Amino acid sequence: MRTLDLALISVFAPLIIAVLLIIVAPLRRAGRAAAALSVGGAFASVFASVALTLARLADNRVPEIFETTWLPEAGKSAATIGLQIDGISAPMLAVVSIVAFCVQVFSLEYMADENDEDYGRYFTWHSLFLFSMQALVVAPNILQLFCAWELVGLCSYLLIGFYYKKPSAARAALKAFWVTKFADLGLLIGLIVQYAAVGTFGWDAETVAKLGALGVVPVAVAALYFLAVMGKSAQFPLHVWLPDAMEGPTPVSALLHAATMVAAGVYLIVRAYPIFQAAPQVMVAMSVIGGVTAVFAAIVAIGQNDIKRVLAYSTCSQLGYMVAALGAGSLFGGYFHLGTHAFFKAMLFLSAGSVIHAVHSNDLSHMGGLSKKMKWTTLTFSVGSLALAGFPGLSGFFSKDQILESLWEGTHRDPLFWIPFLACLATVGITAYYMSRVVFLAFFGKLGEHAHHAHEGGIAMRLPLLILLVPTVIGGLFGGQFLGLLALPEVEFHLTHVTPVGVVALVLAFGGIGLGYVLNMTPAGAGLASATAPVAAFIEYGAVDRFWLGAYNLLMMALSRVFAWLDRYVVDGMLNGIGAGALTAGEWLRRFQTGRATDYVYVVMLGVVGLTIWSQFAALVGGSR
Amino acid sequence: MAFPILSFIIAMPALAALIMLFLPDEAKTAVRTIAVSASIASLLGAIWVVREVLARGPATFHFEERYNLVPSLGIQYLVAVDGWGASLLLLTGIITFAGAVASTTLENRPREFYIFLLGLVSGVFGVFVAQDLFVFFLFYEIAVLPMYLLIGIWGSTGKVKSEGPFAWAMDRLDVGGKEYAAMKLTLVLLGGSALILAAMLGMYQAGGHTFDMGQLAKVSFSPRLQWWLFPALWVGFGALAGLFPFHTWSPDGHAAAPTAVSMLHAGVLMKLGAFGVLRVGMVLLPDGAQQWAFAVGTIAVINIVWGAMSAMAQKDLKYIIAYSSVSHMGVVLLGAATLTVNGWNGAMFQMFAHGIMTALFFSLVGLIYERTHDRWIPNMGGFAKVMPLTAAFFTLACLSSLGMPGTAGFVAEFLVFLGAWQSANSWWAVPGGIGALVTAVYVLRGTRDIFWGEGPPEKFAHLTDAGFAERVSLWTLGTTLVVFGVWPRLLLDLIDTATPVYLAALQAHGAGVTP
Amino acid sequence: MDVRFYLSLAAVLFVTGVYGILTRRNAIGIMLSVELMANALNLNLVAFGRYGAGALGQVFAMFSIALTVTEVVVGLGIVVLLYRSRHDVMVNLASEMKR
Amino acid sequence: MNVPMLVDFQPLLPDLVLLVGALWLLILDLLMPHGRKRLMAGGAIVTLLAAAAATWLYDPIGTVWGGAYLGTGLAVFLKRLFYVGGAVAVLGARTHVNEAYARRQGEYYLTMLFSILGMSLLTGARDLILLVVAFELMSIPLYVLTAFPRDDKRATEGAVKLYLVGAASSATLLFGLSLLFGLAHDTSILAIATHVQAHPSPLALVGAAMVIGGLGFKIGIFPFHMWVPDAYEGGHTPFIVFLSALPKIAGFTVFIQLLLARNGALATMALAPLLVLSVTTLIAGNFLALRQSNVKRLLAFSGVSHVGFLMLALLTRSELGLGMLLFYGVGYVFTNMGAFLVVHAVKNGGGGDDSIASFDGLVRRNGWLAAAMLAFLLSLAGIPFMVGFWAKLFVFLAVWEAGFYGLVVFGASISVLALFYYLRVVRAMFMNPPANEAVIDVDPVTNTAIVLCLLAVVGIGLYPGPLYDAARVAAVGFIGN
Repeated sequence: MRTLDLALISVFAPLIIAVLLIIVAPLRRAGRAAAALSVGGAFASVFASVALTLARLADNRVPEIFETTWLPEAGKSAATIGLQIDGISAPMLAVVSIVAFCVQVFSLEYMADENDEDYGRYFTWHSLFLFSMQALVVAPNILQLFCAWELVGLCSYLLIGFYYKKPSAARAALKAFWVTKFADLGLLIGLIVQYAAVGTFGWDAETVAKLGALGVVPVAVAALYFLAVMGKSAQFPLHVWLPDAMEGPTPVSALLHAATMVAAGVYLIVRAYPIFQAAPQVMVAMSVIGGVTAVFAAIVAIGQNDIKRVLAYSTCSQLGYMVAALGAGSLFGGYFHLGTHAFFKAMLFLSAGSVIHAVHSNDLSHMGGLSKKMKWTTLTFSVGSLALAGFPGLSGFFSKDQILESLWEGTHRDPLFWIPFLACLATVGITAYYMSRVVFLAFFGKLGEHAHHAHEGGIAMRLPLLILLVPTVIGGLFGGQFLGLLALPEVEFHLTHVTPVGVVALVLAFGGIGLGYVLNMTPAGAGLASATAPVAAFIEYGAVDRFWLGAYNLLMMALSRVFAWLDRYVVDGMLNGIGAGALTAGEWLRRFQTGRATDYVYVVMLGVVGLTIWSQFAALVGGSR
Repeated sequence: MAFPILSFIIAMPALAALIMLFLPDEAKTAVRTIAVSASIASLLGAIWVVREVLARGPATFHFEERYNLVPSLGIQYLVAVDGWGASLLLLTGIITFAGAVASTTLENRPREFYIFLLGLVSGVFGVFVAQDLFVFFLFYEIAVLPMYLLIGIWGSTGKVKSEGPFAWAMDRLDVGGKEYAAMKLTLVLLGGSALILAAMLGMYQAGGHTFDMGQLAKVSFSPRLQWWLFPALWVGFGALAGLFPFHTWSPDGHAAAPTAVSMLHAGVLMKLGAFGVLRVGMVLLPDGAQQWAFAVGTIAVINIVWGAMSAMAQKDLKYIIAYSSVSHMGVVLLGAATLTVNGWNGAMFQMFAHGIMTALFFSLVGLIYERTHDRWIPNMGGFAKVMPLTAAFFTLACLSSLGMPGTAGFVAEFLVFLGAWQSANSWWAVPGGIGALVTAVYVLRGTRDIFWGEGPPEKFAHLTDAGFAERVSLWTLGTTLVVFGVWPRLLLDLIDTATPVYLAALQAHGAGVTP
Repeated sequence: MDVRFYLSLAAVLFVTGVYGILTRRNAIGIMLSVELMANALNLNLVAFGRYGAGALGQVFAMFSIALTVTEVVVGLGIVVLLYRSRHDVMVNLASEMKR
Repeated sequence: MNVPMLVDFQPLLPDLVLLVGALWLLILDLLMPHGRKRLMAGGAIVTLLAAAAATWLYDPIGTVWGGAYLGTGLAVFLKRLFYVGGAVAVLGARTHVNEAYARRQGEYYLTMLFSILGMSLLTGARDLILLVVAFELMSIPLYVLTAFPRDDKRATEGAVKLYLVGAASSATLLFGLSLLFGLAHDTSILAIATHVQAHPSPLALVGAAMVIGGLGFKIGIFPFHMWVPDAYEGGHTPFIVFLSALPKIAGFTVFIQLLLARNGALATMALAPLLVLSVTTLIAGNFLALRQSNVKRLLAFSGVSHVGFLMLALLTRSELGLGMLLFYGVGYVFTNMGAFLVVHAVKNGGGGDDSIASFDGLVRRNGWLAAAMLAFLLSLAGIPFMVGFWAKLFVFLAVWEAGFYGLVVFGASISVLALFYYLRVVRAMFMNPPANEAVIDVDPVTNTAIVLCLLAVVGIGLYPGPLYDAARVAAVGFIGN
């Protein structure tokens, strides 16, 4: 099959399903049938995108771009839409579709309790999301990427708000939408600035060369783009929406808020990397913000008792890694971590979903000792945690190593890179700690109160976990091939390459795991752990969240009331004043219509006298002229 | 002679109204059938025109019809259509159809309602194809006036608290009542037309005693004259487009108006104003447009932010939508002020997009109001459970409103902001974008408050979802919104045939425009 | 004698007539005042005829007198009606319609 | 000495037809039994139409009486307007007159015919004496007609006010004219204008001021308008149909003759006060109308404001302006007559007291009347496809061309204010619930008159070209002479 056909299938198969389900209401309401269609669409997408990736692996010389005019400008083309298949988009297509497929299959059982209508709706949005994400990945220019970017945001809104009857879910959906929408303004204005400066929305060498020659413009553009990245990829201080987004169904969290959608920000950086490279100042800032996010989110994750929120903060933290790496100039490190993280974090979330499905609670304190009841899940969650912590041999180990290495190299160029470097290094230990905490609290120790009736899910829930387990374990081994796709000749990747930084990280990781055991599985440590909880809680719902809430209340709510009051009582008031004034004047004038004939004659005579006097006066003035 | 398709489109609604004039009051079914048929006929005509204009290619006017009305004054009935006009014909056709269908549920004096409504529609069609300033003005007035009766008779009354420095005036005028709203709307809009008239006469006199817009476009009016005439047209037409600070008729008027009237008024009539600013003001007075561009754009930006912020504080459903119209019409005016191809394309596209979107909004609001007899959002909640289709379309309208890609609203706003940045005053794009953000906040909050949450309150538990006629209307508008958002070239190719021509003329006349 | 003398007299007469209209409440009195005004202008006409305009002034005056008479006749008729409806000829009593 | 032949009177042929017809009717009225007097209306209409026909049969152009009467295109145009308008007024009044004054109805039409004869003579009066005589010939019957309902207190009150103000005003007018005459030593208007132009003097200004004041009464400009609402409210509506329309135009005819002669010499002299008067008239008329609750008073004040527009057209002192004044006059006459006829029909058929409230729910009591009234009100307001729209537009056009840009903006804005009170009536008719559901019947004759007015209003509104051209042609060459 030709590349175009495959790309079309990979992007449009989910769309066709989504449109079908949206328009044909009975089909959607049938529930099971809708789900089957959706999973089928996802599978088609998996098939096509894997085929594309394999084709790329075989031959990665020229990017293939198919595009057509979308917006005309004076007869010419101002913007195109299309498909760009190259070494960057193809593997991402595969990652997205595989994770999405797994999540959808998992959902078949996880969401089975919903009524048919909601079930159908759920899968409709999933199909729409998959399309949007694929369209984002294959975007040949930043405008299409932006469109798809907004669409995935929309799907996120719809899926977080899936339980729309729950006020907290409704609030979370809005918060997620608003925060990301705010950040997206950066992307929107950035791409407008770019277009106004160079006349295209592309990221090709020619465009970047033109842009680079414009002094401060590339810095502005890159900074604006990065603002959007901060929103979408939940970078500090715009991360506030991500933990709340856990109000959505757990598979949604796995797909959107862990593996794919939040990674779109990172993908944007990867995609538009030449533009960022033209703005070195932004790169440094990016790295610093990424590092700060990584360590901040990790610290907050320590104190969480909701298993999903731990994972959410962990996602935040890991995205910080990626951003920090990209800022340090390591395209490979950041992007590679995106891929590995997508698999193991999706697996972690689905495992968590499996646990939640079993114990009907998110709270870690309700769990405990689940390893006795749920062996498969224990395995996948533990392996995922180890991968996250950077256990040697697992996928996370390799990608994280790349990141730390690149940051270390960064410190040689610019001392500012010490901040992300040290932050990320510390995060390795903290990550190992909080993940081991979760594993110990949930799966080991004594049986939790809700855990007695827990049991493993059916095949639909287990199969996706197992599928995802494979890349989690062996994904790192394919770093070389991945590097080949990116066509970065100057970067090297070795499976057995020991560096001082790597050793330090390894020590920290093991230290973290050990600490996790001591603090959570021994009585002595428990007290210490609970002492840190308030600190973490303070940081979580502390200054940052209050800042945004305050901004919302003050800038939006309070100010809007001022505007509305002014509009009603001053702007409109003046109009009313004129109207009522005219009426009053009319009323007042009427008093002179006394109804007495002699008064009328009086006025007539006054008029004549007035006229006479005026005409004499006018003649006088006119005569003297 | 070719078939006078434009006159056909204009005449169909008027003809239907004329027929209804002679029907008895009781013939409700016949009245509805005639009204919907006429709207379909006009819509089909409009679609055919759009197709033909696309096929016949750019630059010139098509389907010209010319008859003398007052030959010695050079007043003639002259209609013709270009890309701009055709796109707005299509808009009017769609909304008229949707409005006529949605109004079939009206039980109170439907015959008179349709007579006024269709009379108004004829006027609107006329404005969009008029190539003679005079005919333009004529149709413009016709389109404005029936609104008074439509709102006054079939409207709904709200209550507004009197306070602030003008409380005395508000008490006096019964602010919030439907008669008040109808009167304010009529007076402000016709007040605007007084200015238009003056400017028109100025052009007539200085332009060699002709009202022919094609002729006037060739005339080089002195910059000083243009400096005077342009603001008259801008404010005059702008009043109808919701130009700040003359926009306050819009929230009250739209809140008071019945469903189909709000649909048509916010959907089409406000575009008449913006179209006037663009087609008459800017195209015929290029110097004036350039001299005043800064003011036009800056006020438009104020419009965007002011409208959005005011909408945010509203608790009355109709007021939210009405203020959002004020905000979105600011986008149109901003696009016009940019004097760039993208800006003008965007302005025209926004007219279409906002027209469809706001018509959808108002049909939904009307649908809700018809069932609840309540517009107060805090009384609502959880409606999605009982009226899922309504909820879905409401969300769709919200998305277009906040500029979600994939809906027509995005394309329009994007082009306008792009044009704004390319214009001499790049900063316009920033408050424009902020307006879009604020829109996202208030529309989605509204959606949540109305549709989300645990089930509807007790008294609204019996609500039913959209009926057949309403569904036809919703699907028509909703589909249009998405189709044109996904593939904007359906319309943009059309608009883009006219824009560069006008803009080139403007720049040829003008002194210093941004390249 | 100068024409200005006649003109001044006419002006005085005219103003007297106006004053009469404004101060009289009785319809007959008002009619008399109107007559005074009419005579003032007739005086004007005749004076102008004498000083320059010739016979034309007299002719004009004749017409004017005739017209005034007709007017007064009609006016008296109206006064009669007023009396019939209100049993009085005080004009300002008839001020039912106003504002 | 030449013996005047009939052919010398050719420009006055229509007037002669009218005079002969009126005299013939006078005799007929004496002979006719009471039971058949309703035929008098037909006779009056035939007379008027015959006179109108005469304007078409012969070209009544030329001078009579040594230049005292000058038949011009303008005169012909106005004559036709007066005759046709008069015929419609007679038609509209017929039923009512037949019912209310069965025995005296002959007098009614006769008086009206003589008043029209006065107007008709005014159209060509170029000599002060003829002007004055014609003016009084028009005015005096109006006093009579106002007081025609003998037993109606309000009508009498209206007549008293009209008469008193009228008598004082005509004395003022004559006084002013006498001064002008004395200055020019000539009764020829042309001579006076020429003289005043050549030798401006304070006395001439006094004379002009008094003339304007005296005539201002007739056309009802501010502040000489105060009798207007009372007379309208008191008088019987079928007569107000006539009074509100034709005499005003006739008053303007005098204005035109006096002020526009010799390129508007007198008007130019007093331009500033006149402009101020027009503007204040527009303001006062509109503002006073805002809060009226009686439709007739409302229409009276609206009429005052329309006079303001006519004044603006006059003050352009251009041929275009004069032509547009004529067009406006035609529109005003038929619109106003139509509106008052509807008011009459509503009161007659539905009881009520002419208040706006008596129009409540008219659309459900008689849809046709409501629709007609809507058309008339919209025409008064100047809304397209009604004659009033073109009238306003053309006047604005002329005013703009004359360079009074600010006045155009002002006039257009104030006409928006006018919409407020017109819409109050519309609101009552269409939005308010009716006081009772009884259908309002209109007799066919009155209905015919309404239809005729409506045809004029809508017909000219749809196709104004011919009337515009006629008005332009009529105005050609007038100003310079």
